[in-house]
Formats: sequence, C-alpha cells, structure tokens
Amino acid sequence: MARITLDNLRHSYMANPKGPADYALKQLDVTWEDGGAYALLGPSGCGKTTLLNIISGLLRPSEGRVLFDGDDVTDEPPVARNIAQVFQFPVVYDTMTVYDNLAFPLRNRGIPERDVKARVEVIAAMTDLTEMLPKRAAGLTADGKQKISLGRGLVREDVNVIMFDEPLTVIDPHLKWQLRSKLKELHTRIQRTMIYVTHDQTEALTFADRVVVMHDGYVVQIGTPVELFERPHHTFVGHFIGSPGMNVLACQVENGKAFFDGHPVTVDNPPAGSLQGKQTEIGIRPQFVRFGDDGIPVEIAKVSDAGRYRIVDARHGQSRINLLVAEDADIPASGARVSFDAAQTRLYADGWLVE
Amino acid sequence: MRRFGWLVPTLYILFLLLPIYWLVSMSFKTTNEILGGLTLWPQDFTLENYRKIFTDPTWYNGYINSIIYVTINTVLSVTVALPAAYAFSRYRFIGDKHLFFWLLTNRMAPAAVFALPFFQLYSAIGLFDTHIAVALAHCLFNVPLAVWILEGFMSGVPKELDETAYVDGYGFWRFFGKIFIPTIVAGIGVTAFFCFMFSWVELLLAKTLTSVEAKPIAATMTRTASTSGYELGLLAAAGTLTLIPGAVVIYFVRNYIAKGFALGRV
Amino acid sequence: MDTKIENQKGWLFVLPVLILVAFNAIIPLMTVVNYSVQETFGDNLFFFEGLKWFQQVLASERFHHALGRQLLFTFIILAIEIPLGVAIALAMPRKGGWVSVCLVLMALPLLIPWNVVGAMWNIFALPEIGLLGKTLNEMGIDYNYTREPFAAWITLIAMDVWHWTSLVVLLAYAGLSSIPDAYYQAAKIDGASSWAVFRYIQLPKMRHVLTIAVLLRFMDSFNIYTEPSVLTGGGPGNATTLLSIDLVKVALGQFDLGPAAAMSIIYFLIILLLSWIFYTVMTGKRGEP
Amino acid sequence: MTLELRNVSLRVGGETHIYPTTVTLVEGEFNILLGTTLAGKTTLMQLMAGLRYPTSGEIWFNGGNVTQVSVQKRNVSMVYQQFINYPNLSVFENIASPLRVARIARREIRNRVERMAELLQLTPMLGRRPSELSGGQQQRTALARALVKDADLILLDEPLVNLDYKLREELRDELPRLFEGRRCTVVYSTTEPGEALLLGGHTAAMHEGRITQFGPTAQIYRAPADLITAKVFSDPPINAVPVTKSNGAFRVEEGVSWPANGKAAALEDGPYVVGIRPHLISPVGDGREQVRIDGQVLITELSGSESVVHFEHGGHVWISQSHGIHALKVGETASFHFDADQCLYFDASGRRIGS
Repeated sequence: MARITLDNLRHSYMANPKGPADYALKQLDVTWEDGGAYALLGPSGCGKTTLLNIISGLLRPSEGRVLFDGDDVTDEPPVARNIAQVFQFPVVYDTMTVYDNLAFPLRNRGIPERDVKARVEVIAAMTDLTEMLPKRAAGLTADGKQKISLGRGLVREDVNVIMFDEPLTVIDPHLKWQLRSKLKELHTRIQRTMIYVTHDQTEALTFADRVVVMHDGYVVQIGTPVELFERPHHTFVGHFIGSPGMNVLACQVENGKAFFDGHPVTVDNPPAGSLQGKQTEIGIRPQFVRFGDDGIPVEIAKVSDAGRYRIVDARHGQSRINLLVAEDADIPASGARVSFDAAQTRLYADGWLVE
Repeated sequence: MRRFGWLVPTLYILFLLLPIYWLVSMSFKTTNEILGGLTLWPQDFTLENYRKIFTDPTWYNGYINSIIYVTINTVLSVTVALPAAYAFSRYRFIGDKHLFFWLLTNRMAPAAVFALPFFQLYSAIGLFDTHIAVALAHCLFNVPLAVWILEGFMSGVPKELDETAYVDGYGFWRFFGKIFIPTIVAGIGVTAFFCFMFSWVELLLAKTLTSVEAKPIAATMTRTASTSGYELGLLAAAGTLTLIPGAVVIYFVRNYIAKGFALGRV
Repeated sequence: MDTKIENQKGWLFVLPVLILVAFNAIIPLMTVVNYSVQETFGDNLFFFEGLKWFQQVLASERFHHALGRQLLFTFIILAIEIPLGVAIALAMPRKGGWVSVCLVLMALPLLIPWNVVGAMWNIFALPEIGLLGKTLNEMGIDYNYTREPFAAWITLIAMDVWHWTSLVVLLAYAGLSSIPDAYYQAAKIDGASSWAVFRYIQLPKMRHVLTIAVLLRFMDSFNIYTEPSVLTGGGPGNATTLLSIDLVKVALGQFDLGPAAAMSIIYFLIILLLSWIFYTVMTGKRGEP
Repeated sequence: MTLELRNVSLRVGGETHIYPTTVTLVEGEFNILLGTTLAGKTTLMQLMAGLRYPTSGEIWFNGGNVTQVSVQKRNVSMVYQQFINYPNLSVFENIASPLRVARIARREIRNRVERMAELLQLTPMLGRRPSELSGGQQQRTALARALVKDADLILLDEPLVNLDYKLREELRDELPRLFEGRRCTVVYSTTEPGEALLLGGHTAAMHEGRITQFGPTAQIYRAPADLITAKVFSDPPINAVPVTKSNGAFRVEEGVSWPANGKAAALEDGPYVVGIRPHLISPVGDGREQVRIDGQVLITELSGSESVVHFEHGGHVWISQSHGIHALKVGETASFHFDADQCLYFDASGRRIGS
C-alpha cells in the first residue's frame, strides 16, 4: 500500500526535446494518497496513458522522479513496484482456467498453494467469478475477462496500486453500467489505491473520489467531482466536465464589475486587482441558467429533449448560451430573457479562474 | 536470457553460412586444387568456372529456362489464388472447409511418386519440354500455399471495406482490382516469395518434364555431377549462381516478412 | 457473430484453383492407381491383378525397412527443427533493423535448389577434401559418411536441419510478432518468469502457426528424395534408403510398374493419414479447423 | 424519398436474424434504430442498403420495389462504427470515390469534394492518408464520402461509439445540421438512449431481431408499448419490480404498497410489473403526495452534478438518480420517494397498461 508522489516529472518521446511542444508530459507535481480512488481524465493524446505507463514502470520518465511511500522507484521495473493493471483490451492467459489465471501472480511469487486457494476464492466471490473458476479463460465474454484481469490485481495483498487503462472500451454498452458499479463497489470494500484512466467523464466522475484533469500534457486541475463541477479552475475543465459543458462567454470588466455585452453580471469571485490586458470570460453551467423576466435577451435556436430534462440552445448575438429546463417546464416562445445564478457564475482571466 | 539472446541467432547464422561459404570458395578453385586437399581460401584463384558457364549456352540457357518457368508459375499461382483466397476469407459455401484441407493434401503428394505419371500426362497433351509444363506442374504445391497465405492477409482487412466500396457503386472486379488488392500488397509480396522459392528449388518434376528446350539449370547440374564427377569447381560455380535470384527476391520482400504475416486458417 | 456471408458465388472464385490443382493432382493419381491394380510385361498389355501388388508390397521386408527409416528420419528432424526454430525465433530481437537482415540471411538455404544442397554437403562433409569432414578428422573423430551408416545418418540430418530450420524460424517469428505488447506487459506485472511467458503467452499464440510449420515440415521430410539421393544415394548399403529413394529404385530400377504404383499409393495414404492426425490434434482444442 | 419494409425477414442457416418487419421510415428526419448489441440493427441496415437480400418480404423506395436491386444501383451511402476508409487513397480521393465511380466531370468532383471538406473541417487534411488522421477526422472523412453523393438513403451504423466522449458530443450536435435541407432518409443506429433522445426524429426500439415499437422518439420514451421497449429505452436501467394489485393497491412483495388511482384503479387484481425510471426516484421528498420506500444503500456514485444510489428493498435492487450530491453511506438505511402516477405499469405479458 503506497502513497504515490510524482516529483517534477516531465517526459518526452524524443531524444533531445527542445520546446514544450516536444514534451508529452509537461511539469507534473502530484501526490496520490494511499487507498484513494483516482481518475486521470482528458481527451485522447493529452498524455494520460504516458503517465500511467510511467507510474507502472513500463516507461522511464525523461526527467523527474516517481516515489512510492517516499522511496524512489523511478528505475524500478514493474514487478518490483507491486502494481497491477487492467488493460484496454482483455489480457488473459487463454489456455489457463479462470482459477489458474487468478492464481498465476501468487504462484509466480512462490506462495504456498493452500493460501493461493483461499485467496483466489475470496477474490472470485468478490468479482462474481466463482462458478467460472474451472472454465477456460478463453471462453469468457469481454467483461468476464476484464474481471479476471482485475482479479489478478486484487489477489495480491501487497499491491500498491491497481491501474485501469480505459477498461470499459470493449465492453457492451449495456454491460458497462454493471461493470462500472462493480468497480466502484470493489473499491469501497477494499481500500486499495486505484487509478482509472479514461476520456469518458461519466466513468471518471462516478468512479473517483479525486479526478486529475489533463490537457495537452498539463495537469489542469485536481479535485473532487463536486469541485470540478462547481469550481473549474480553467475554462477547459468547465467545458470538458458536464454534458453539455459550461457556457463560456467573453465579457468586459470595469472596476471590479463584469459586463456581458453591456449587461451587468454578478460573479462570485470578483477580481481583487485589475485584469487589464487579460482576456476575461465568465463561466456558468447550463444547470444554473434560468429564464426570467429580466436579464439577457436571447432567441431560442433549438430545444432538444434529453428525457429527464430539456436542453435549450439560446443565442445572444454570436454567443451561444445553453440552459437545462425541467421536463415539463414551459419555454417562452419569444422575447425570452435569461439570468445567471450569481453564486455559480465564475470569472476567468486568460482561461484561469480568478482567485 | 535477453542479454545473451542475440548469441543464438548469430551462431545459427554462422552455421548456415559455413557451407555456403564453402560452395562459393570452391567455385573460384580449379578442380585439382579441390581434389588435392583442404584449402580454406582458393590458392590459385580462377574465374574459369564462371567463364565456362557464361559462354556455354547449355549452361546459361539453364538459368534462363529456370527463371522463365518460375516467374510464370509465381504469377500464375498468385493470380489464380487471389480470388480463391477472397472466397475462403469472405464467403461460406458448401464444402469450403473440406476443400481447403484437400488443397492442403496436395502438398503431400510425394513428387517422386508422380514423376512418371506427370511425364505421361504432359507428353499426352503435347506440352513436354516446355516452360509452361513445369510452371503448371509446380502449381500442384504452390497454389495451395498461395491460397493459404493470401487468405491470412485478407482476413485482416475488415469486411466493411468491401461493403463501403459496393455502396460507393464499385462493381466487384473493379473493387477487387482498384481497392482490395492494393490493401494486401504485403501479402502478395510474401506469397510471391514463397511461390518463387518452392518453384525455384524443385528438381524432380522440372527434370522429368523437360529434356532440351526448357531444361532447368538444376537438371544441367545433375548431368555434370553424375557423369564425370571431376568438374567440381564448375558445379560449385553453377550452384553459387543459383543463389542469386532467390536473394534478389527476398531482398525486396524482407520488410513484409519481418513485419510477420498471420497465416490464416489452417 | 460469424461475419461470413452464405454465398455460393464462392465456388466460381475457387474454380480456377480447383481446375489447376486437380489437373496436376487427380489425373496423375488416377494413372498411378491404374497401374497399381494391373500387371504388364511391356508393350502396354495390361491384366487386372486386383490388390495383388498391394499385398506384396505390404508384406515385403524391404518396404518395412524403408518405411522404418523414413519414420525415424522424419521423427528426428521434427524433434530437432521445430524446437530449434522456435528457440531461434524467440531469441531474435522483436523490433529494429537487425531483424530483416537476420531473416534474409536465414532464408538463403531455402533458396538453393535441392540438388545443389545435396552436392554442396556431399563435398562439404567428405573426409579428405571437405571442410567439415577434414576438420572432424583433424580433431581425431574418425568420420567418413560414405562408409559408416551412423556417420551418413548424422550428415543427412545435419543437412536437413541446416536446410529447413529457417522455414520454422520464419513461421514462428510471424506468429510471435502478432502478439500485442499488452500481453508482455501483463506478464511483467504478474512477475511471470520467462518460461511462464513462453508457456502461457507465446506458445498458445504460436500454436496456430506451429501447426502449419509441423505439417509443412512433416510432408516435405516424408517425401524427401533429391537431397539424400545426391548426398548418399541411399548408401552406404541401404542405410539411408528412405521411402522415396526405395520407391524410385523399385519403379525405375526393375521397371515393374505394378508394385511401384501400389507402393506409391500406400506411401500417399500414410502421409494423408499422419497429416490428418497432426491436423486434428493441433487444431483440436480450437474446434473447427 | 420514403423507405418501406414490407414483412421483411432474414433467416441464416435455420436461425432467424430478422423477424418479419413492416415499417415505413420518414423522409427528411432521423430514423433511429435503438437496441443493445446483437439486436439486429446492423443486419437491418444491410438489408435496407441491399448488401444482403431478405429471405422474405419486400423493400420499397419511393414507391418502387427495390428488393432485388443491387446495392450499387440503390443510391445509398453508409458510415460504419470503425471509421472505414480506403487505406491507400488520400482523403481527397476517399471523398471523391463515389463521384469517380459515377463518372462525374473532374471539375465538378473537385468543387463538390472541397465544399464537403469545408463543411466537415477536413480542408487541411485533403492530401493526407486516412491512417495519418485522428479517430474523429477519419470518421469525418467517412461522413464526407457518405454525404458527397447526395444519396436517397444514408445509413449511419453507431458512427460515434468509438470516438472520445467530448468529440461524440460535438459531432452529435453537428450531425443534424449536416442533414438540414437534404431530401434524404437518414437511418441512425445506436445503443445509447440518450443519443436517440437528443437526435429526436423517429425511433424504432429493437430487441433480438424485432422492432418492438416505432414512433416519434419522445413518445417511445414516455409511452413505451411494452416492458422490453421500456428497458431498451432507459439508461441507467429502468427499475422493473414485480407487484401484485389487490384491494385497490399495488404491493411489492415484502415491501411497500401504494394506492392504485387514476387509470390504474380500474385494473383487475393480479400480478403486474411496475417500471420506474431512476431519475423519478429521489432521496429527497418534494412535498407532493409521494410513495416513500426505505432501502439499504448498496453503493452511491457521485458524478459532481448527480448522485446515483443503488439500494435494496423488498428483495430487489433499486436505482435512484437525482441532481445534487447525496453522499449516503454504504449499508445505511435511507428513504426514497417517487410519484405513483409517474410509474409505468405492465401486465404479466409485458404490455403497458393504457398503451
């Protein structure tokens, strides 16, 4: 069980990287507490898989150190780091039975067969693989194989961290739901550090206690799902989290007051100093925008029905403002005006949240 | 094991190259020097053997004949195997599995067994002593292999590519020629290499079906070895020259083979 | 679900292959079958003899010995070439420029006409003037393959290993390079030993390609004729008279077509039978072939 | 251009892949095939395109019987799940391919392809090979090829499933605009109910080779004809709990009971199944006269803006989905609320009451 620290980590796949563009991972200083459920969330190509391979030891970082419980494992091979990994495509030893698959890591470490048997049965029960134990691994469905992969990690008591590299990619959509809940349930039962890499915010937010949002090789924000949703540190996080994402509207700031196209907007984080020369924007989530008698005039461009709520696509000049309204709420046909919930409206300068 | 790993292939390659070196070095020695005893390096270096081969038509015609029928066979095998491999890869039809195994069994026919019947068959249809005869006869074992390898490559191409082409309006043959074949060029390269190889090295059928006009180099060489036994140097030179066409072909397809090929269904 | 579509058009595509292969396979086979059931005393008068020749061949001592030698030869070369070929493929670097150089060099023996291979080894192993023969004798090993049967067998097997192991290496390497990297990473994480990696990842993934290698090597070694006949001509005595050499002696030597044809059919059936056994055993676990 | 299937079915080797289906698709709108994997969506599309021929029944385009017409002559285009493009043709040639086949003048091909590339932001990639493009760009190329030939019928087989979450959102927003003003029928298959709702138009719910219901998307969502359609059309999965109606009330075995009023009152006693969508069950009562059920919390999944709670009540696992953060502890007993008249009731055979 280990506290994982990334100290001043940078990585480039090139022999001698020059500018930041050559770096797949730029300047990372992150600490993961022992036993937590974490997610690495970001679009394809943001460096999350590179970071995963650096933690697991499959890739050596070009700069910086990886510490497990304070000691430097940067040069240690995967087997010495006691990690487990569930891959994107199910990786099982086809010719072995499910039992042998689960017993494999223990047998490699010379653990007596008696303990192996006990341990495998406990884990098989946890991952509902008990009846499948005598079957050949090759015959199972994709989600069954992913459970085996996970089981191989859980079986070992000395595992510091279990890593998931977009594990639900090949799972049938309607089974994704069950496997995701099973992973969440497993984490609550055995407090083992787990890091879940994905581009899918639903998976990341439902699984993790703390989410690391990455973009273009940077860690943009680390926070609980609630913090990411309510206080995105960067407009990218605001846009990336939530579906549809946060409305980001260009605005002008005069002596501490924000105006959107001349309309005053109260923000919950007014700037202390002046924001001269900076590109200022306000961010407001569609959930916190409401129709009202006063406020910003808009035309309704489109209304799409998402079942439990409706998404209104409103336009004010060139800017686009999304609103969520309840299933049965009525939408004004013309002359509509929208207002923002002040406590949830944030001011951003050059993309970053004004502190 | 990884650190000394490279030792095993290197030792093995040395073991392979030793006899070849011996053959090549003999080709530059006079027959007396060869018979006189062991000399690691040709003492009185001579190009006499090669001059003999390049000047005497009975020798160099052998090479030309071999290259002709091997090329015909390779082109014929690949051309005929392409549609068949496509059928095995894309369609289910009655008896397709058994047909595939039957094709396989034809490699099993011991050539020695069928030398005489082949002679009679090809004489009967008037093809005796022609390049076509040998090219056709070698299809017996090259076509099944070609179908095998091509089918492996074709199964790697998603079926939806065919459908997209049909939806775009391509007729089958236009799709097959313009779209499908270019995507499996690697497969055709590897298949051509194996067909060339197995046809180039075969002796029995080639010797049986030819006498003068299409006599391959391999046949010319057996005549020399068996009659006098003295012209070892000449034989070594002829042998060395048979290495070259193969080396050229493999040079061109080496990357495809290095990338590996998934031999399809067995 | 099986993405293949039911389509009898498949037969049209397969027809040209069928014609070409059938022409070369079935007609000669029929001629042989024809001979195998008839007696002739020349000027092609034929009398139907039924299965006489088959009984005669099956009973003949000579056939049993030749078959015994052939089975021994094939068993030995398979026992050497398959594991050796796999070991070399495993030892080769997985990526990098060296790979294509290695493959080209290894493929050279496969490109030499079979009689040249025989002739080359014939001289190479001669005690006085051959590099191998002379060196061995210099080292005190009394080695003369033209006289002692055991030495002849050693040379024959060495030649075949030299000639064909590369084919096994090529096929095994092809099988290995189709294994995704994730499997090796998983093995590293599970702390698997290199033996476990071979046993549980590489071997199962290569089983398919190895089936082809075993079948190819089995068929070619069982039919082998040119190289041994050039190297030892079946000698010394008939120590290395393999099945096909014996067959040619019977057919061309004493020119009695009947027994030769019968022997050919039996020969062909043995191969068919053994290949079918190999084929089903090795593809057995995977169900459909 | 109307597409009509009359009693179309497909049997392959004794197995029925598509049961006899009669449906008329609507021109100029999205016709969505919604169903789990292997429900027969792709097969049905192949039949519509003419890639496969039906065992029985007829297919009619614009009042003409095209059942035996080959796919080449049906003026159809199709986009697949795995971004299918011609690997050795440039992006320009890929898009131009259907026009080349139709032998259209080179000049016209050039400007139609360039216009299409403009619409799908592919202009800078026209010279490149598909393998050099990102997943999203490859799928846009396939889309461009499908749109450039102005087909009467455009089939999209789960086109977004392999894309990043945010990219999927973008393209889903863009797709309807691409088809505006086009005189063609669009058939779009997906496994995600949310996607069907957002794209609107008409939806055919499919299950094991059958269309269980076809009609306007919102109507299928809110008034499913049977339990199967309701299950197909809900993510997270609908709560489907057997109940018995006796003396004027519905009762969950060893669980809660509530009065049957409104349309349900007239039902005779006996076994029924109640269907409640998770977002209609909330841990917070809203004051109105609601049914309260107490259950033991199994797991809670908080995704920043929503909480999904799995709880056990009356021998069944229920799912509640609600706005805001409700961090209920595992094992704790909590109370949940839902409105009886928002439930769907199904009879023993699965037909919805009142449908």
